[in-house]
Amino acid sequence: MRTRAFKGGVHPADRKDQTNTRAIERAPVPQLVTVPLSQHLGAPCSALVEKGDRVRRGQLIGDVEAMVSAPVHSPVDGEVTDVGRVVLASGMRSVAVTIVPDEQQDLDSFEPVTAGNDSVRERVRAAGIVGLGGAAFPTSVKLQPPREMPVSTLILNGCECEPYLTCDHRLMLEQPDRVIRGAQLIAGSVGAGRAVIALESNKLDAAAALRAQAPDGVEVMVLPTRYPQGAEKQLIRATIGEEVPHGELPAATGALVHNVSTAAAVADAVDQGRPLIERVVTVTGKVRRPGNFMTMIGTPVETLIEAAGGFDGDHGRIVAGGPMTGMALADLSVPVVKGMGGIVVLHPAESAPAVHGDQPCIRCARCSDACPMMLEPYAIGIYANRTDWEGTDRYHALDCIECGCCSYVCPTRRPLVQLIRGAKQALLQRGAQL
Amino acid sequence: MDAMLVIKAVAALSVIGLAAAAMLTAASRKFHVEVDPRVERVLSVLPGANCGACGNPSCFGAAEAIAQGALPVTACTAGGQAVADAVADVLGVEKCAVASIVSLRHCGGGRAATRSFDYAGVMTCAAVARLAGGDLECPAGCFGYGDCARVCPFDAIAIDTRGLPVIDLDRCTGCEVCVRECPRGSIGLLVMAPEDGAVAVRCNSHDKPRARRDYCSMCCIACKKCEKACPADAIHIIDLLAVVDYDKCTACGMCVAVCPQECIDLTGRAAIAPAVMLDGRGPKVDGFLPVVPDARPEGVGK
Amino acid sequence: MREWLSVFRRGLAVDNPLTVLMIGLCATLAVSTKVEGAFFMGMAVIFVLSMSSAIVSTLRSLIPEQVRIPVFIVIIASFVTIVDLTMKAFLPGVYTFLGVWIPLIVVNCVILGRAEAFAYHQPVRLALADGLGMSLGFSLVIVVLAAIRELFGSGEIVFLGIRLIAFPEWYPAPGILLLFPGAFIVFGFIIALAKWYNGRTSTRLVQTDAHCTIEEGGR
Amino acid sequence: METLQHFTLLLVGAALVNNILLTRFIGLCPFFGVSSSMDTSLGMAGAVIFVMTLATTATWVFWNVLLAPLGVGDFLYIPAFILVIAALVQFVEMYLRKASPGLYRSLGIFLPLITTNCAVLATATESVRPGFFKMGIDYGFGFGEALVYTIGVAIGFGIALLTFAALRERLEVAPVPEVMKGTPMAFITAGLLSLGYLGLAGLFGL
Amino acid sequence: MARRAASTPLNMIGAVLATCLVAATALTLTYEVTRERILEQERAAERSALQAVLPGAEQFEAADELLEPAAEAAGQVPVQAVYRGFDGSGAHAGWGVRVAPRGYGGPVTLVVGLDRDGSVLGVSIVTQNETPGLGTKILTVPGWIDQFVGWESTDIKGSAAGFDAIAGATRSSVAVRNGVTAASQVYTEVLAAESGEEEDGS
Amino acid sequence: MTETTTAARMQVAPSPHVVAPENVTHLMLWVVAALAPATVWAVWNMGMVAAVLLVSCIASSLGTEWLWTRIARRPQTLWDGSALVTGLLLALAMPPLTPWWMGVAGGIVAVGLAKMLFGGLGWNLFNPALVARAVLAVSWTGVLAEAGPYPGGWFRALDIPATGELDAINGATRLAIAAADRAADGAYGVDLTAYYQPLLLRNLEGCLGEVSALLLILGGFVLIAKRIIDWRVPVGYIGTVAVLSWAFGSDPIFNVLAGGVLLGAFFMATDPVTSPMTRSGRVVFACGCGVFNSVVRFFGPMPEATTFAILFMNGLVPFIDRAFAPRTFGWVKRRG
Ligand SMILES: Cc1cc2nc3c(=O)[nH]c(=O)nc-3n(C[C@H](O)[C@H](O)[C@H](O)COP(=O)(O)O)c2cc1C
Ligand SMILES: Cc1cc2nc3c(=O)[nH]c(=O)nc-3n(C[C@H](O)[C@H](O)[C@H](O)COP(=O)(O)O)c2cc1C
Ligand SMILES: Cc1cc2nc3c(=O)[nH]c(=O)nc-3n(C[C@H](O)[C@H](O)[C@H](O)COP(=O)(O)O)c2cc1C
Ligand SMILES: Cc1cc2nc3c(=O)[nH]c(=O)nc-3n(C[C@H](O)[C@H](O)[C@H](O)CO)c2cc1C
Ligand code: SF4
Ligand code: SF4
Ligand code: SF4
Ligand code: SF4
Ligand code: FES
Repeated sequence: MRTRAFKGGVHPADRKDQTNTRAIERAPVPQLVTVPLSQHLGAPCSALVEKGDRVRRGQLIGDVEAMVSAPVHSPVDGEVTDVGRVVLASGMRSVAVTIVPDEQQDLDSFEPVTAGNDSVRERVRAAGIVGLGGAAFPTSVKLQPPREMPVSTLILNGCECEPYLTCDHRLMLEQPDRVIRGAQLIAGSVGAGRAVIALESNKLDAAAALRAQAPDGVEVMVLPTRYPQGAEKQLIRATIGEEVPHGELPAATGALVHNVSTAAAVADAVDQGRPLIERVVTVTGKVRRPGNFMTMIGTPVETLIEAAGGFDGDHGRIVAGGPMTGMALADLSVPVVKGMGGIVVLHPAESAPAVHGDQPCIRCARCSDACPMMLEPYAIGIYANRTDWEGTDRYHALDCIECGCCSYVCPTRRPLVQLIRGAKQALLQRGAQL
Repeated sequence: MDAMLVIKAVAALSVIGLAAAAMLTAASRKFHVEVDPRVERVLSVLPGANCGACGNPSCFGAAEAIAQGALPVTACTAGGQAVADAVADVLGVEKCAVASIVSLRHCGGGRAATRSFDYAGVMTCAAVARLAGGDLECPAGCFGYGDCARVCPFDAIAIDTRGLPVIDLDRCTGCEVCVRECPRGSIGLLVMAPEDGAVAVRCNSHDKPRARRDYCSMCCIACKKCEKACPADAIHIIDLLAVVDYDKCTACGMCVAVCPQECIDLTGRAAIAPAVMLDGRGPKVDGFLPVVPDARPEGVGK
Repeated sequence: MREWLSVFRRGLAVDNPLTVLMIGLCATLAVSTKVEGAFFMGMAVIFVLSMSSAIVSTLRSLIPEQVRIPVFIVIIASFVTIVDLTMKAFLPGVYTFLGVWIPLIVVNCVILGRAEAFAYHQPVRLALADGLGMSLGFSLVIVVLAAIRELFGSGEIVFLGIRLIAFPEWYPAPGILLLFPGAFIVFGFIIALAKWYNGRTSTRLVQTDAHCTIEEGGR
Repeated sequence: METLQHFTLLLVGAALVNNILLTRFIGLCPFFGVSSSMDTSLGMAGAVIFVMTLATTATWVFWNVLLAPLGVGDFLYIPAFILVIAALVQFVEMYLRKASPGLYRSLGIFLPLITTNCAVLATATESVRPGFFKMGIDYGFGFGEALVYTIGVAIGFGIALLTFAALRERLEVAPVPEVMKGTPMAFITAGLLSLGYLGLAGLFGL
Repeated sequence: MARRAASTPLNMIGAVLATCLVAATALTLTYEVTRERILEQERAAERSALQAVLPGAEQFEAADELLEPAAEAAGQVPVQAVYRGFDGSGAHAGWGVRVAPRGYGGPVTLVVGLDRDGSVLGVSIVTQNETPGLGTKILTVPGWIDQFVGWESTDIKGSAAGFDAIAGATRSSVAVRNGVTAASQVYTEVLAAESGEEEDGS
Repeated sequence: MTETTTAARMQVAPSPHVVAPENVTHLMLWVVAALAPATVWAVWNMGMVAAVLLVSCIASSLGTEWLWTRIARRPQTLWDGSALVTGLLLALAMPPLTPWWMGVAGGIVAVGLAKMLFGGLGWNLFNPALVARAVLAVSWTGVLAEAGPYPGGWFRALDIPATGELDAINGATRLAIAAADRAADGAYGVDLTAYYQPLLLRNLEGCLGEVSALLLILGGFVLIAKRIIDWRVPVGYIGTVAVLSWAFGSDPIFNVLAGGVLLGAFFMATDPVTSPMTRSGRVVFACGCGVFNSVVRFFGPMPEATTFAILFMNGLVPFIDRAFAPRTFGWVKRRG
């Protein structure tokens, strides 16, 4: 197994003990939910409701015809008070439907979704399921692999390699049946003969829980704890020993990767017709009562922090997602979206130091040693800094998965990921122009 | 003197000389390759900045296209009339006039605009624009991190002490490189007569005037005073924002005088304010613009 | 006269063969350990360049296009040989020092004479101005370089046996300046100086130029 | 074995110990002129190896057939050699341009530069006129030795040019002071590079 | 632009031939004129070097017949010439030996003057290619070269042991020392016998 | 949405939001710490002269860095500690009787010419301390030689040419003596194993940094254990020197212990800025240093070539980086 592991990676302090023993609890119903119409990669939805409309929990409120997209549903019974632009945690501007929830909410019921037919894929699409592992890519698209690349192995990604986050861990531990059911449904849908649930060695209890219920054909694989074990390409390398070729989809190796929470959501969508209106969010760090909260999509981050007891003294950056790849929030009123697995309130001393501008590279090679894509981040950074995009392309900037290992290890704190991201954007734009 | 030695020397040198001459002559006849000499000639009068404004990747590409007639002799935006004339000259065709365009900044906020968060990271406009939509409350304002200044192939832009790019119209050639680079569209490209100058509205926010006022003291408040003052009917409030019609504008400066927000400027050769440049060694300004010099390793993108 | 001067001056600064065109580096770096050697190297180049510019220009209408290169080369190389032999005969000490670098200047003189680019198309007067300007520009830089290297590298400047200037006895002359690395490094700083100087003057030129032409361009 | 050792030492001596660019100050114009990128310097290095070999052959023939027997070499060698080299290079350039445009694009464009380069003239002269340079050994060259020596020099030229180009590519992106950008820094780098070569001086008694 | 001669074959051959004619003639002339002087200069240089190392002598005569045995005697160090020196009265005043030991940057050519008993009268460096500033100190350090004066061929090992090298120019110093030692060697093995003969002969 | 309710603005920065604990200053201070025992031992044994040299080198390195950043109006980089390391290594590479003004000149050359001029920390192409040492060595060979033997030891420490005869020089390092002996009789006249112990523990005949090979090795091990340097470099360098010494018929252990090989291999060839980025590249680099060092030591005019070996290989680093670029994940072929 060891020989298959990916090269590079880092071992940040994982600090998962704050929340990995806290059972999932329900977050309070907020006073206002703001459901963005673009929570996924792909075409944004158009609003199907107007200001003043009444909506029911589970009701479809936004949809679009495009193939790469996912509809959105109302998480509450309530009244639409606005349909307008808001800023999301990612800094993107999106149209959002703002709903004031009714006093009385029946949280156990919802309007089941209606799908065009009974196929798993259609139901998943109708339920608005997107990848809950972070990228928020519409799951239904991934359930339709290109014909020339049949999927032979389904990998369920339970690595949760980011420090602090435990939402997937708790889900696997508390509801292994949902995860396994999802695995079976997805594997059946894409015709994969083998399903592997992969998790890191710091979640042995969850592995045991899964193993206890895993039927034949569903394998539980424990991988070494190393960031970014959960990144798709690295995970495929670690589980089936193959490298996704440059520029190809993972399906080229015969693998399909889904997050465990995604699988659980698929199980609910198929079995109960349940739309994706809630997800588990880990709220942790410098808060008084860290924990995992079943949270309605659209809940303001402030509400969640209050639910976790509020700030515990001074704090540093507040991050949506994990501290390695998540986004620092400028504003706590932004809503929770489908792809947001955690709110991490960092300790002031722990937040990366604020770097203004360029830092020198001392060529220590730590970044290239840590890069799981075997890139040379220092070089990409240097060329990106000069806006020499050809130079960044020579060093394969586009292969970067933005895992953050390079910035993490850099002793001079060069903002490598940001530089590389800029290069990627520029290269993609130029590619689009050509 | 040794006559024999002279003869020997003459003979030796002549043999070598004739051999060399013969070889070269033969070669130049036998291996003659036709290269379009016009391309070379056009290339020799182009500025050689390879700025790409003409839509060609390099001046050489432009020269080829011009020589082949695929592009007009005025194709080099950067070179202006002088180059156009020179190109016409070397090609032996009629000269034609080019319109002179320069770029103009559409934001006057700078330090007067509110920042929404403390930013740390790469000090470029493009980078900050990708993080939470940028550190300005104003959705359209200039960040002031100077991407435009970095890319201008003619070194026409510098960030001044207000944290705003100032465009040196003497140097700007209207190549549009900065316009393409700016993540905000804070710079607009327009046609103007440099001798006369022109007016520029320094606000680009499409928020409601009330919201604008909250985050910027220099914004256009859509009071319509300029519209009323303009004798040439060249400035109008459109979508709650003053917009100049440069075909009509005579650069009389009436609107500049009446604007209560000092949001309109007269620009042009005669009117460039002597701004204090921050090109790496000017005074350090507190607030949001601490590191532009550091963020810009010297000569980046030049 | 103004034209003559402007052609002449070009070689001194904006088109200086050493600091701008970067031609003739070998001899420059090699013989600049001594002002004496540098001086005579400069003289040699001045002689060869001005003589050949003048002659090539005089003969320009007699030389057919296709054989001009061999003809020019012979002319220039002959002058170099003359310098070579003469120096050997009359300045043996200097010759031993300059040694192989005299024959090698033929290469640079061929370029610098720029027989083709300049003398061939110009009247003798201007060709001479160009040749003189270029070679003086060359000599100026090489002598300055040699002065710095000799003075700081050995603590004194000795010219034809006469000690022109000397640092006090305790001055610890860094020998590195007389070696290859010293040559490169000092020359690097000289180029920077020249660049700075040219930059100062020529930016201004560019600016006014642009302004004028746009205005004269008549819109 | 003797000869092998002799030729090896000749090669190493010419290429590294007495590196033409960094320890002898010959051929510096192209060293600074075409070293701004690895790709161009690769082309230049190839062209130099090619031309130097050709030039040595040609001058060797002219010297031994014409100049030396007539006793006019001492004062005619400068015009004779530069003429031969210039004509040769020009000829090869034209030939390549016609016969092999691909090769012309990768090597040919550097050919005119080579004529204007001391290294070729110096090496060709040196190979036929032993003692032209006061180097460590008095090279009394036969044709084979002349060729090996020339190739050694050319290889040394290529090595120095390529390493220098790689250094300059890194230098290019460095935040050096504005006035020092470009050629001034190139010279300083060359100075420090030659500092390392200083350590080779006198190796094997070469 | 001036009118230019057309590129007809005749013109071209004519132009090349004419240039070559003029150039070759001019060069031959220069060569002829300078040759004498160059030879004279070389002779003068050699003479003054010899004179410097053999103060008593006025006339010098190359003893080419001794070159071969001398070279053998000197071992590693090449011997380039051996001279007999005669004083004003034509009497044999001593020997001059030109040797070329290897220094740092190549051979260092020096002339060593020996009296008839083989003790060193003077050493003069003719050509060298040592590193400027370092090796060239053998030329520039005042009085350094004089330490060799008085070395006796009979005790050359002893003298060599007490020799004082210039700091930083050790290899060049040693080269000079080796040259002097070689010259002494030549004296011991070849010239001593010759000196004796001459004495007998005179 | 754009209204900020919190009084203080929040900090927004790109991911990642946590970083590894070690920063540049830590790295540099670790190097200083690893060198500290050897330095203290040197001062203990050599006394005031060594202290004066240390102070002059370090003060002038730091001073040059400070002045440069002030004059060029760059951010102050004095506190990253790299100038301290440079000054310290420069001092350790010089003989103790080096006059103080040479230490000052060395610091200026190292930091001013070799580092700041190239753009400051991280941009220099050649090892600053070694550039300075080489410049001093060729500039003032005479001065260094005349500094004479250290009181109580008979030594001459710089790269003086071995001449074939012992008596030609005023004094010599053991290395020079050994080389001279070999040249003279074709074999060592002395038993080199007898030198092991003094070289390891207390040797006053070399540079400051050569007083105890043992302490240098210990320091090097600390850096390797802390993963501040890559073990491949010292192992490749020292291994090559040992193997080649053996192949050339000499004592490998003596050749490793004597002279600057250890200081160079552990602390100078490992300078991250001037060594290659990839592991395979570093192996090539280290072996190149070793080959150069040994070949020059045995066939060249100087007994000590560490400085020039590393400088020479520094020049090849960008080339090596190009040639040994890693294979990007998912790319089958090396990039062209
Ligand atoms: C433009 C685009 C198209 C994609 N098309 C497919 C697809 O056709 N089939 C599929 O299985 N996955 C597809 N993917 C999904 C990706 O391969 C990947 O699984 C997804 O982006 C999750 O990435 P993550 O590792 O960053 O979370 C696509 C992704 C993108 C960005
Ligand atoms: C650096 C990095 C780390 C990741 N870590 C995880 C992880 O720990 N768990 C996870 O489920 N997905 C992780 N992902 C996302 C996966 O690559 C992949 O997109 C996801 O597992 C696909 O499942 P989904 O489409 O159901 O989200 C990571 C992605 C990146 C780029
Ligand atoms: C010795 C020598 C020096 C040259 N110097 C120059 C020069 O200074 N500038 C230049 O543009 N070309 C120079 N060239 C290149 C030739 O002039 C050019 O390639 C050739 O004349 C082209 O022939 P054409 O007139 O038929 O186009 C030189 C060539 C030689 C042989
Ligand atoms: C392991 C290590 C070794 C170093 N070695 C040197 C050295 O040999 N010489 C030097 O000047 N600086 C050295 N430094 C300091 C620093 O990297 C050096 O000053 C940079 O070259 C300056 O850009 C070293 C630093 C580290 C971390
Ligand atoms: S962010 Fe990109 S470059 Fe950096 S370590 Fe991750 S994959 Fe490599
Ligand atoms: S980790 Fe940082 S300092 Fe080290 S090589 Fe990478 S960018 Fe440079
Ligand atoms: S200011 Fe803008 S339009 Fe004007 S020259 Fe510069 S980049 Fe081009
Ligand atoms: S105009 Fe645009 S590019 Fe220029 S500083 Fe402002 S935001 Fe940046
Ligand atoms: S190559 Fe230009 S002078 Fe030698």
